Amino acid sequence: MKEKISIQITSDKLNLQTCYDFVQDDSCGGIASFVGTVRNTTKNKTVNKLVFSAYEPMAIKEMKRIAEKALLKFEINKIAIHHAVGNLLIGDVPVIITVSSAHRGAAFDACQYAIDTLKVTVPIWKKEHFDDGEVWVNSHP
Amino acid sequence: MKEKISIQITSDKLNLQTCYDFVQDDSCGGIASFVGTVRNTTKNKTVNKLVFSAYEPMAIKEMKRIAEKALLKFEINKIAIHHAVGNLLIGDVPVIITVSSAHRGAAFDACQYAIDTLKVTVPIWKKEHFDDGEVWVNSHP
Amino acid sequence: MIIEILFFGMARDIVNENKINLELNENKDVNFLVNLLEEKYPKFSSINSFSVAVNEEYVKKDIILKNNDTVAIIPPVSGG
Amino acid sequence: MIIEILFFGMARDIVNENKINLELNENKDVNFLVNLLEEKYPKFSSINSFSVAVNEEYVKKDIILKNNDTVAIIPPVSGG
Repeated sequence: MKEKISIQITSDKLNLQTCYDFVQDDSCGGIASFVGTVRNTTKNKTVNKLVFSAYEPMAIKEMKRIAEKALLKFEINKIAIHHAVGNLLIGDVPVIITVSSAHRGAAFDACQYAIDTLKVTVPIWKKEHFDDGEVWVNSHP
Repeated sequence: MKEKISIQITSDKLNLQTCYDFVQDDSCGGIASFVGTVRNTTKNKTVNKLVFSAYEPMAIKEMKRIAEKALLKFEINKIAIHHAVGNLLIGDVPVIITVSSAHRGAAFDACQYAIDTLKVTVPIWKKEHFDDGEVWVNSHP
Repeated sequence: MIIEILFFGMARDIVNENKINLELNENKDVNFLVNLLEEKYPKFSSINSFSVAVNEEYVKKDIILKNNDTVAIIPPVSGG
Repeated sequence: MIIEILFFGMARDIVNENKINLELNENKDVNFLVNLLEEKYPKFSSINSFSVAVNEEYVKKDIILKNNDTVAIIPPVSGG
């Protein structure tokens, strides 16, 4: 089911339209999407930037696994999961997920499943940079 | 809360990036969206086009009401609800909803609430055109 | 009193008009108007199940109409 | 046997290396390797709670390592 799945990890800017165009086709009635964006604060501290790093070959495998499971679990047509690495500033986009389906409920469910699972299983890490230092997010398990 | 809400009914093409840009701001961590698209079939019949018509002033009021309720019910930052009227072909976009929030759960919930409610309360109608005739969708209550 | 009546969707197709004006006696409710329309347009058998808006707000059908009200006949919506 | 060990996220900061190679006797499991790393890097007290991948797949820590395996130390992930 390769042509139903688009997976990408890139240091380029992610593009919502690219992800939308990949999943859109004539048999779909709706496209649900999630775009993660870098917030300007964490726990009331001002964030300057986030730096994302990945164990790239394994992250790609895990993202594919999420997409394949989503196609099995939900009645969806196609799914794209793109993730950025490197330096991201406030408002920049670390992740985009788009899902198309004939009926919208499945697209919403699959999109939420994909982002929820990505945050648990995909080996990608972010470090928050503040004026007075930097910290790995989720560094205290 | 007017500046948190973008409502539009238009015979122009809807634009996902416009809706994204409206809701994006530095305090949001995620943007959930739903894009409705015209499918090529209904109940296994080939669709040629859909024609959307609206009771426009009332539809605008009802869409605003949905947006205001979403801002009260869910912890979201901003919401855009844009709807197209006129002739739409396969793949064209009748509706776009984008929602931004600090945390993604609220954005997903509000986006689903908005499209679910729109389909029940907003006075917009679509007629499906087939090779052998045309039919009002939902015309048998 | 004068009431403006707007037709949308399949209601417009049945009535073959966008809108009409009707003269009614005072103190008539929406039900009265709907029954009148059903008589006037015999093909319009489904009108009783449709929603009605007065001045761009959904209303219950026992609401009393006022002069210059705009009544919209709202078949089941299908936006999105 | 030779095992390649990859460090990511906070593990990389603690160890101050992207990767190292270690020579182990045969028939050692992941737990054995993790304990060895904890001794080698005393600052690395949290390593026991981290996940481990062998050849790009998450594994349980009682899995036996083979020559040329690539072991990745995976601190809590924070993508998205």
